Formats: sequence, structure tokens, C-alpha cells
Amino acid sequence: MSTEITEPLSPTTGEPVSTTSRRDRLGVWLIIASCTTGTVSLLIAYSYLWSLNVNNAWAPTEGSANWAADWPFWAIAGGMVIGTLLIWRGYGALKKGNVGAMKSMALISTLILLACFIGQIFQIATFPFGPQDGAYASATLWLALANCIWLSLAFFFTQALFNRARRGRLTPDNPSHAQFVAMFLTYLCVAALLSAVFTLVMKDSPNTNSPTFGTFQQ
Amino acid sequence: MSTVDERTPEADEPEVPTNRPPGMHLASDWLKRPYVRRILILTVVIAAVIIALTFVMVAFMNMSGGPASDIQAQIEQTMFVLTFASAPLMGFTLAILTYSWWGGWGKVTTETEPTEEGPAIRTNGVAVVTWITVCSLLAAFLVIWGLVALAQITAGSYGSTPVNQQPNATKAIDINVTGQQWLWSFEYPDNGRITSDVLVVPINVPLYFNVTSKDVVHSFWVVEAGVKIDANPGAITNTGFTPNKLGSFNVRCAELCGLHHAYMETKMQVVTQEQFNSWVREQGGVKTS
Amino acid sequence: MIHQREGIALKRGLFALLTVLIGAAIVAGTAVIVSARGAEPPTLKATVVGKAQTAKGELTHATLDMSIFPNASASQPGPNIPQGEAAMVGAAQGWPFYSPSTSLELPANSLVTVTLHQYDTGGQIYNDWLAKVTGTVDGKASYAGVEKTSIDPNNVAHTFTIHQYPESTQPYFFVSVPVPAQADNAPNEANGYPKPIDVTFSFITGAPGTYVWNCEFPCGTGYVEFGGPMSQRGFMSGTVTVV
Amino acid sequence: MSTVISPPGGGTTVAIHEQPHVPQPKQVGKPGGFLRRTNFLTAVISGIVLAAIFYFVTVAIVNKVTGGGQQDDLSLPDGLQAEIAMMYIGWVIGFMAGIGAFAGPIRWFLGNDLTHADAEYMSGKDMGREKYWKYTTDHKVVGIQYFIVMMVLFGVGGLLAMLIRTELGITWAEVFNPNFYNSLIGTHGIVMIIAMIIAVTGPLGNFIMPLMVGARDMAFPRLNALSIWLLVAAIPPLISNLFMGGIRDGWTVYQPLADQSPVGMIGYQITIIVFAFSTGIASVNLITTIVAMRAKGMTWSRVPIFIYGILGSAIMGLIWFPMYQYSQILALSDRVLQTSFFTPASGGSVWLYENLFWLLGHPEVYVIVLPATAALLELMPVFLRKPLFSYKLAIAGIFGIVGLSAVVWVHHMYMTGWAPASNYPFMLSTELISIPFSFLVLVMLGTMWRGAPWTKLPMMAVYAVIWNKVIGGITGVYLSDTPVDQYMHGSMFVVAHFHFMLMGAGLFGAMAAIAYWFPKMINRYLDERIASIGFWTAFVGFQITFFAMFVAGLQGMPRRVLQFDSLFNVANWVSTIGAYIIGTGMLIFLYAIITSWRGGELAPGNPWGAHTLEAQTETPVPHENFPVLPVVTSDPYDYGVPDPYELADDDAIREAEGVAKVGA
Repeated sequence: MSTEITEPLSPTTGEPVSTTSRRDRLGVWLIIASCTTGTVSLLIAYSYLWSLNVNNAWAPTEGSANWAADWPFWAIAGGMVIGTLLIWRGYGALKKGNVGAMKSMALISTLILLACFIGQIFQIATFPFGPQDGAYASATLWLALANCIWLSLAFFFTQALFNRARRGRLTPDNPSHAQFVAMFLTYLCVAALLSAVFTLVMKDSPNTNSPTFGTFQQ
Repeated sequence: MSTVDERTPEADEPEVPTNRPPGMHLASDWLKRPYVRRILILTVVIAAVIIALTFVMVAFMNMSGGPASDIQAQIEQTMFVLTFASAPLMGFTLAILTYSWWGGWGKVTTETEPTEEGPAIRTNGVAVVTWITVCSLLAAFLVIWGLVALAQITAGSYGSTPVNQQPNATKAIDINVTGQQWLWSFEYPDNGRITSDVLVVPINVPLYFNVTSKDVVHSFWVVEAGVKIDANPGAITNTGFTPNKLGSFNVRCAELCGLHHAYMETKMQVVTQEQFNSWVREQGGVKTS
Repeated sequence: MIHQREGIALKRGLFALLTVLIGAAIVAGTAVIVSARGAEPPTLKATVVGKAQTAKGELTHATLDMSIFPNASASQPGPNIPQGEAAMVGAAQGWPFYSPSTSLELPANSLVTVTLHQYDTGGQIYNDWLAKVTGTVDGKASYAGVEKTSIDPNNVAHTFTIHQYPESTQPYFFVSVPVPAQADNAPNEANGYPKPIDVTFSFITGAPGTYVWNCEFPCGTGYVEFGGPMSQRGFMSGTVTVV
Repeated sequence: MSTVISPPGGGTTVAIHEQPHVPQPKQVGKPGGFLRRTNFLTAVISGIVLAAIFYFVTVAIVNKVTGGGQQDDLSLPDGLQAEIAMMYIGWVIGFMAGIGAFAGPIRWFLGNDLTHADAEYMSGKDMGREKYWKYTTDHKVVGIQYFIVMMVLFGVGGLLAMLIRTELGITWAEVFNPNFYNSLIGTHGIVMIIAMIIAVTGPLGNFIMPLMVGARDMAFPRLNALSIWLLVAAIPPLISNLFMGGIRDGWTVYQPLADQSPVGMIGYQITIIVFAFSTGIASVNLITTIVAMRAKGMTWSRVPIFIYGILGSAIMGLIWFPMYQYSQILALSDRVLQTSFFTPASGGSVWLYENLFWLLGHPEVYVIVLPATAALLELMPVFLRKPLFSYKLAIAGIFGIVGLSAVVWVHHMYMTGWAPASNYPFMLSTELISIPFSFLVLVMLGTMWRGAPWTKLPMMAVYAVIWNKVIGGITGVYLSDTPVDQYMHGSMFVVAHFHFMLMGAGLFGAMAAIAYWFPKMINRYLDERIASIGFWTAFVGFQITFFAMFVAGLQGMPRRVLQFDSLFNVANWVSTIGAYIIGTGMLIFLYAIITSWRGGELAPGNPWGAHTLEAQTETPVPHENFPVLPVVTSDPYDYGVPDPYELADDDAIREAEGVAKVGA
């Protein structure tokens, strides 16, 4: 490895940042892979309980009046998508050398995600059912709760991007952290959209003659 | 080292590189090597021991009076087949293991690291290909046998298809098995819904069980009949068998279910049809037509 | 040099032995402490009152007198499981329990008459079959003097159910007697409990053996109300020794 | 850069020179900053404090909500559910804060990045013993910490095992209260599972692996410290369950039975949730290090097989652990929030739990067995002075197992009746996984073939382990076969089988690996004689215990019972005697470790004459691992002399069979 280095070096290991960021990118991919399994297991729980309708207790109490409203899921997911696109945009600008754009994009995205976070909490608070009201209630509640946790993380990340851009840690020749955050946010968007789709598509359970609990009546 | 002569080739083997076809390809040459002979003998011995052990295993399985149904008999037969099929390969593995451990190829017992290097065998096409083929064939055989056996047993226990759709099960008896902490109870819907704490069944009549639980997961295990199915809360599972042996057998719970799990046991009494009918009558039920 | 080596080897051997001994001591100590902590309450012996004529001829007649309380109180302190244990399993004052003890001892090959004084309220039992009387003399039990073969499954407080111990060499033994519930508004007496419902039933014991018994009515806490007192020895479950 | 080490195969070496003038961010405070003030003690204190705060705050809130009265709904579990849960969460957060785990993220958030001085302080450079009690990022320190934690866990699990066998050996009475016995088996199970999961990938994966790939440290040193301290934080809740009513449901804690357990169950659930984070982070770190930080010239066909084993194990842990984690999160919410994922009366499904659980539950077995096996494959060539036989076949075997492990979980659920039809395909996949396993067996046999073993403990242990593997394998054939499993499922036969796999192959393999790398880690030899005595005593006891258990299972003894038919008495008496022998052996082995650690014979850099990179740097390993990063020119298995039998035919055969020539 020659000494004339055109790009900055990692202060801790002395390697060129391209080397360290390649490494970090792999790490981010792996973390996303792991998180995906988590999301998948929530979706499995939702769809499996929906398909079984054990003891006819999938639907929240009587009637379909108690399904959660669909639009909040989509609104929140939409907000997350916009926030994510902004970060990607900022990353693009940053690579071209426009740090200011990165800063503003990160700030706007932070505000949007904060709004989503508040909206998410509001949605959970206003569900037409409590956690005790059967399987649908539980599964939907947890899809929302997971999203809530993700959003708080996303808020942390984008705010951090803003801080780091301000402190000059995000430079055109060392932009990788913006990219990592954007990658993670993209995964969050996919997760949010998936839960929106699941809650939209799977309402009334297909299984209408499940056995009554503890008896032999089909 | 005393074993050097074993590791240097026989007189008729090439000492130096030649262009003659590889000795490895001639099984006869290979079999001439002393250690190969010894290992093959060991293989035969060990395989024989393993096969003998199977009889012991089945003897243990039958200690409590089984097999009480064709299903259990079939399970034991499957065990025989599995062992017979895998004994040679297992024997060969253990033979090489024993031979190397016992020092057939020499041993280095020095404190310092050995000075002599072993033969630089990186790989061996013949060995690899043979091994993979044999193992795959073995696995294939086991799978196929297992699938067939499973299909037969499922048919014998009516799998999950209702009993009235069973060609051979027109006169089968339905029994509702309820597991709850920490009791089994048996309801006879065909016999006026009488309920009993003991599973009383007539011999040579197909039985069809609907199994469920009132609380947590239990597992309905008729030991000597080789039938086991979980009793799940909120779901009904099915199994069945045809008892072919008079006597008293064990019904156990095979899934941890709390404080008295260890005591969640009862008996299965296999009796003659007459005894069964009289039992049903004194329980106040109606006998099966 | 060699000598020294051997000395070291000897020393190490001794220390290794010491390690093993310490380990064994730890295991033994823990076992003793734990087994003492989880000890069953003192045995309650059935009192022999003489002979009785039964279907099986003349047998020794023994009686057993127990009470079922809905909760512990000043007059009824409840099972004395160690304080720490109680806290650990979240044992509350509100736990129902059999009194005076849950470890029963009955004479073999004899007629045993059990009297239960029932102070607790109840409700519906999961398995109607357990509202039937099983395994007693001619399948009956007397409820406040009235002989019945079963009671209303929607008004059960507890059951007294002896069942098989996983041991094929001892006689099969199954007795289950449901105990009706107090009315929810039953007035309390001086001792802070309503007037008890007395349930009396008799069964014939066989050869000596060990069995367990427990209540089969969901009177505990947690999932299907089988946690808490239902899954804690000394409250709603215990052992039966036939000697 | 004075010393220049020569890589195996005597290739050329080049140096990656530390840049003298790396532009540094502004140094905030002294190097290390906040971490200068944190250590294990502060962690424990702040953990306890925060736990207390969370507890009392929750008590206050709950009293406000419920009006402080006695709970009237009996279907709620006993005890202070939410309060205890919050207490445990408080403990974990407080502990991590007290150890300084949050300093890094906060600094990143604020943009005060680490300077080189910070990094050096955090990696414990020129620090004494106290670095083992701090949030130290050096992989060698983390490896030792894992080593200690692992031995503690084995101590606890072993003690519980002895108690279990005592209960089962005394067939004429209940030694323990049944509900304590139930929590005994559960706690023994999960403690041992956790200990086995970290047994090889923890100490060796962290200490040896970076040396082996020729790196200066792991890819993410701070994540490395995070993973070990998360593990440490996760252990107290688990152990404490024994004092809070216990987990009375076996290590699988099947729902909804677990809902009836006292608050001890919450300890289990919190532990699993945290441990899953720890494992996931560790896996990310291991995989990245292996993929991105190998030495120059260490192509994928020159990577030591042990690295492949770690890689496979890490991949499975990374992908599948969240399933288990979420199953416990949902179970906890069933308990505290009264949701109904697993409570059938209100729409939950027990099958959902079983599926989520076993989706990790089975790969986890290979997470345990693979690294141990790979470690043996690594040390066999060294002691036989022969190349590893058919290196590529070994790799194929490892990744075959990793791939198939994802599609076999239902063989734990043959008898649940959740989908009888699925038994056919899953029986197929389960039998198929025996093929990649057979690859590994052939590699071992081929490596032994015509080799003269150097009879040191690690090599001798290999024979023991292969024996156990064969027994575990053949009994596995029975269990994977649905008809036979219909009899065996849930019986003692299963218990004996998985002990042969996890303990016989996993633990004994780990012991061999520890014995092999002990000189490198502790820079002293493991006392050969005492260790061997301990090992073989344990081995003999192991055979006695679990063969007797096979017998009990065949006779029809169910698992997890404390009283049983007198038919099983003899088997259980024998089994208990054997268990005590195991205990004795293990204690002797433990003593060997302690005494060698304190005053063993000093070891050279390369005690066994191995060719792998970790053997090329000196012992004790310098802080930077390698003064000069090595360059690899061949795979580490270039042992042995040309084989007269083979000289003529190698290439002919390889062409004929299309098997590629391996290595240099």
C-alpha cells in the first residue's frame, strides 16, 4: 500500500476510509438481514393466527367495526418513505460535495420521522381495541409497537446525521455514514409497508369452523 | 518406529513415480495392504455387534408388555431396518477410528512435536466419490423406507381423515380423549357418551381418537401401542390404532404440563368385546351395534 | 529434579482431589437446603375408629377430617411454606388451601371416610365429568346429608381427586369428589368464614402404595386459573400414602 | 517494525505502515473519556440502582392504575408482573450504561468521533489486569472474558445437572418439590444451551479467529465489547429465576404453560431477549471480520477450516436468533400486556410458539456443534502431521449443514399434529442433512488414514468426540424417522440423544479445542496429565450416564418427570452414578485449567508446530497481534511427505473423478 493517499484515513486504525466503510457496509447489511428475520416472525404471527382463527377469537369482539383503521398505517409508512428518500437525496448531494444539502435534508427528514413517531403513538393510543381483545388485536398492536421502536431509532439516526454534518464529520470524501442510515431506513420502510399490507389484506379469517376451546364441537 | 514398514508400500508397489495406472484403482492391490484387511475385519465385527444390539433395544422396548398393536410392531421393524442399513457404514467409521486410536498406523508419544511427517494425501477422488455415493444411497433408502412406513402407520391410525371415510374402519369406535392438568379422561360418543378415567377398549376393533386439551399442551402416549399425539388446547388432533393384545397397558403424558406432569398417567385395559359391552352397560351407556 | 517433579505431581493430585471434594460438598449442600425448603407439610394420619362392614367384608374403618378455606386469615394462617418461598412464588393471602395438611396417610385395605368442611365460593368447572362422584363406595357422596352421584357443574368450588402414581406395581387408585360452592353472598361467621358445607364420602383403599391428589377446579391464578395455589404443593395438591 | 515474521510457506511479507500523520478529530477530554471512569463495579451499582428505580416507579404507576387494590381478575398471573419485568429491564439498561456501552453511540450522535488515543485506551493498551473488568475492545481481552463467563455458566449448569440426577437416582421418594424440580430442568437446559452456544465461538472465535485470519483486531471492536457485556448483563435475570418461583416448563418453555409460572419466567424471557442481541452482534462481528479482514493472500481456498466453522455458525445465529427472541418478546407481552399470541382461549396458538421456537431451536444445535467440529478438523492435521483430507469436501459439508438447517425444524414437531402432511417433506430434509454430516466424517477419517497420531490430549479427545458423534448420529437416524419418533418423541431416549450431540460432540469438542489453544491464550501449557485424567473420567462417566438413559427411554420413560415406574429404576440408578463420575472428571479438568493458568509451564509461540497464522506470532500475543501483517501463500495444511502409493495417480484420478486438486 503506497503512502500517497488521496482519500482520508480512519483516525483509529489508520486505514483509508474506503476500506473501513466497505467493512461497515457489510456489517449494516448483516444487521438488516437479522432485523428482517425479526419482522418476518411478527408477520408470521399475524398471518398464522389469521389463518387459524383459534376458538373463533381472531376478530376483536363482535362485528367488523373493531378493525383498526387502515389509513394511519399507510400515512406513517408514507412519511417514512419520504424521510428515507430525503436521506438518499442528501447522500447523493453530499457525494457531489454539497454538505449544506445533506444538512437540510437530514433536518427535514428528522422532523418528518418525529411526526411519524408521534402519529404512531397516537394510532396505538386510539386503537378501537385493547391488547386483550383477541389475536387480531395482539398481532396488530405489536406490528405498530415494533414500528414505533424502529421510528425512535430512525429519529436518532437522522438527527445524528444532522449533527455530524454540522460538525464536519460527513464530508464528500467520507459520506458512508449517510449511506448506512439511508440503507437502514429503507429496510424500515419495507417493514412498515409490509405491516400496512398485511393489516389491510388480512381481516376476516378464512377459517370459520374452528373447534370451540376445550370441547369436541367443530 | 516399528510401524514404518506398514507405511512404506509392499514390495510389489512402486517406490518411485511411474507412469503405470494408479494402484488405487485396482481394488485387489488396495485390499492387499495389511491395514486395509485389518480394518475390514474390524468393520465386520463392529457391524455384527451393532446389529446384535438392536435385538437388545427392541427387547427393552417390549419390557412393559408390548407390542400391543401393529403400529408398535411396525415401529420396531423399522428400527431393525434402519440399524441393518446403517450398520456397515457405522462399523467402517468406528473401525478406522479404533485402528488409528489403537496405533495401527503408529503413534508418536514424545513430549516434543513429531519429527516424522505423514503421507501428504490431499484428497482421493475414488474415496470421496465412493463415500458420497454410498452415503447418499443409504440416506435415500432410509428416507424411502421411512416415508412408506409413515404412510402405512398413518393409514393404520387413520391419520387425520375422519373414521367414516376409512374403507376398513366401518366398525371403528370413536373415543374423545381430553387431557387436562393433570388427568386423562375418555368419552365414548358411540356408547351414550359415557366417560371414564381408564381407557377400556375391546380387542381387534379399530379405535379412532379425537384428542384435545382443556388447558396446556399435553401429549397422549399409549406406550405399548406406539401411538403418540399432542393434546393441544384450541385444536383437535386425531390418531388411532387397533389393539391386538389383551391386558393392561400404560397411557402417559409425554409433554411437560406442570406440577403433576409426572403423575399424569392412566391405564389402557384391552378386553374382549363381551367384557367391553358389559363394562359399557354398567357404566350406563349403550353398547355398539 | 525428578524428585521435585514427583513432589509437584503429588501436590497437584491432592489439590485435584480437594477440588472434587469441594464440588461434591457444594452439590450436597445445595441439595439438602433446597430439599428442606420445598418440604411437604407434616403428615395427616387418618384416625382408625374401628371396623366396618363393606362389600369387601369387614375392614378397618378410618376417618379423615379436612377443611377448604378460600384464603388465609388470622384464624386460619394457611399452609406454613417458608416465608421466602411464599414471596418467591407470589403466594398471596388470597390463595385457597386445604387444611390442616395436604400430605395424607391412609391405612391399607380399609374403609376410609373423608369429611370436607367447605368454606369457599366457586363457579363452573371445565370438565363436567369432574362434577360426577367417581371411585367412592357405590359411587355416592353425601352433601350436607343428601346422597348424590354428581353435583351442578356450574356451582363447583373444588374437587378432591386422588389419582394414579406412575407405578404399575401398585393397585390402580382413582377417587374424585366434587365439592359444591358457597353462595357468593353467604354471611360470614365469627371466624370470618361462612357456615361450612360438609361433604362426606367413603372409599376402600387397596394394597400399600404412594399416590398424589389435587384439586381439579380452576381455583388458582394465571392462565386458565391453574397457576398460583394450583401449581404449588401444600395448597390444592399433595401426596397420599397408603400404608 | 523491527521484527519481520515469515508466513507459512515462506512467502514474502509486506508491511501496512501505520500512517504517521493521520488527521485526528478533536480530542475531547483525556483519551477514553467517560470510559476512564467505568468498570464492572460501576456497572453493577448503576444496574442495581436503575433496577430499583424502575421497580418502584412501576409499582407506583400500577397502583395508580389499578387503585392499589388486590387484583380481582384471577386469570391474571400472580405476583408483580410488570414491576418485575421493568426491574429486569432496568438492570440491563443500568448495567450497560454503567459499563459505558452508551458512550460510543452518544459520541457518534454528537459527532465527537474517537481519536487514535481514545481507541488505544479502549483497547486496553498498557493497561493491567483491570482491562478485564472494563469495556475493553481488544479481541484478546474479550476472548478471555468469554472464557471466564463460559466456565461460570458450566459450573451453574453442572450443579443443576447433579441435582437433577440426584432426584432421579433416589427413585423411592420426592427429593425436591415437583415445581422446583420442573424449574430445575428448565434452568439446567437453558443455562447449558447458552454456555454451549458461546463455548467455542466465544473464547476461541474472539481470541484465536482474528489471529488466524491475520487481522489486528475484530472488524467492530466496540461491538465486540458490547456483545460480551450484554451476555454478562443477561445472566443474573436467568439465574435469579430459581429464587423467584422458577421456570417450570423445561428450557423450551412451551406456551401457554409458561403463563402459569411465577415471575421467575420473566427472568428467562428477558435473558433470551438480551442474549439474542448479544449473539446477533457477535455474529455480525465474526462474519465481517472473516469476510473483510483476512490477511493478504488468504484466498477462500486457503482459509483454515476452523474459520469456515465459525462463519457457518455465525451465519445461522445471525439469521435465526431473532425468531427465538420474538417468540419470547410476544410471550412476555402475553404475560404483562395480556395479549393473546399463545393463549388459545382468546385466539392464540400453541403451534405458533412451537414454530417460532424451533425455527431457531434446531439451527441452534448446529450453531453449537459446527465450531467444535471445525476446531477438531483444524487440530487433526497438526497432530497427525498430514494435510486435511479433502478440504473442499469439508467446506461443502459445513455449508450444506448451514443451508439445510433452515428447513428441518419441524422434526421437533412430528407429534404435535399441527400439520400431519408436513411430516413427509420434513422427514426428507432431516434425513438429507445426514449427507453433509457424512462429508465431515469422511474428512476426519481420511485425515486419520495412515497417519501416526501424536498422542497429546487434544488429539486423543478427537477420538472420543468422533465416537460420541457416531452414537449421536445413529440415534439421530431413529429420531429423524417419523414412525420411530412416534415412540421416542418426548422420551428419555431423546434426552440421551441430544446430550450425545451437544455434550458429547459439542462440550468435549470444546474441551479439546481449549486444550489445543490454551497455550496461545494463557501462554502456559495446560497440565497434560491432570487434564487427561479429568477428560477421560468425564468421558467414561458420560458413556455410563447416557447409555443408561437410552435404556430408560426405550423402556418408555417420558422426559421431565421426577417420579416414574419402578421398571426404570435400574437404568436411572446407573445413570446417576455415571453423572457423578462426569462431575468428578469435570472438576478435575477445571482444576487442571486453574492450576495451569496460575503456574503452568510457559509455552512457546507455536507449541504444536502448527502452520496456521495464530501459531506464527509470538506468545504472549503482542497488542497489535502482528508486528507486520503476514501474507499467505498457501493453505495451512501443507504437511506430510509425498506418498509413494499416490505419486503416480493423483492427477489421473482427479481428472477421472473431476475432483479439483486442493491447496498448493
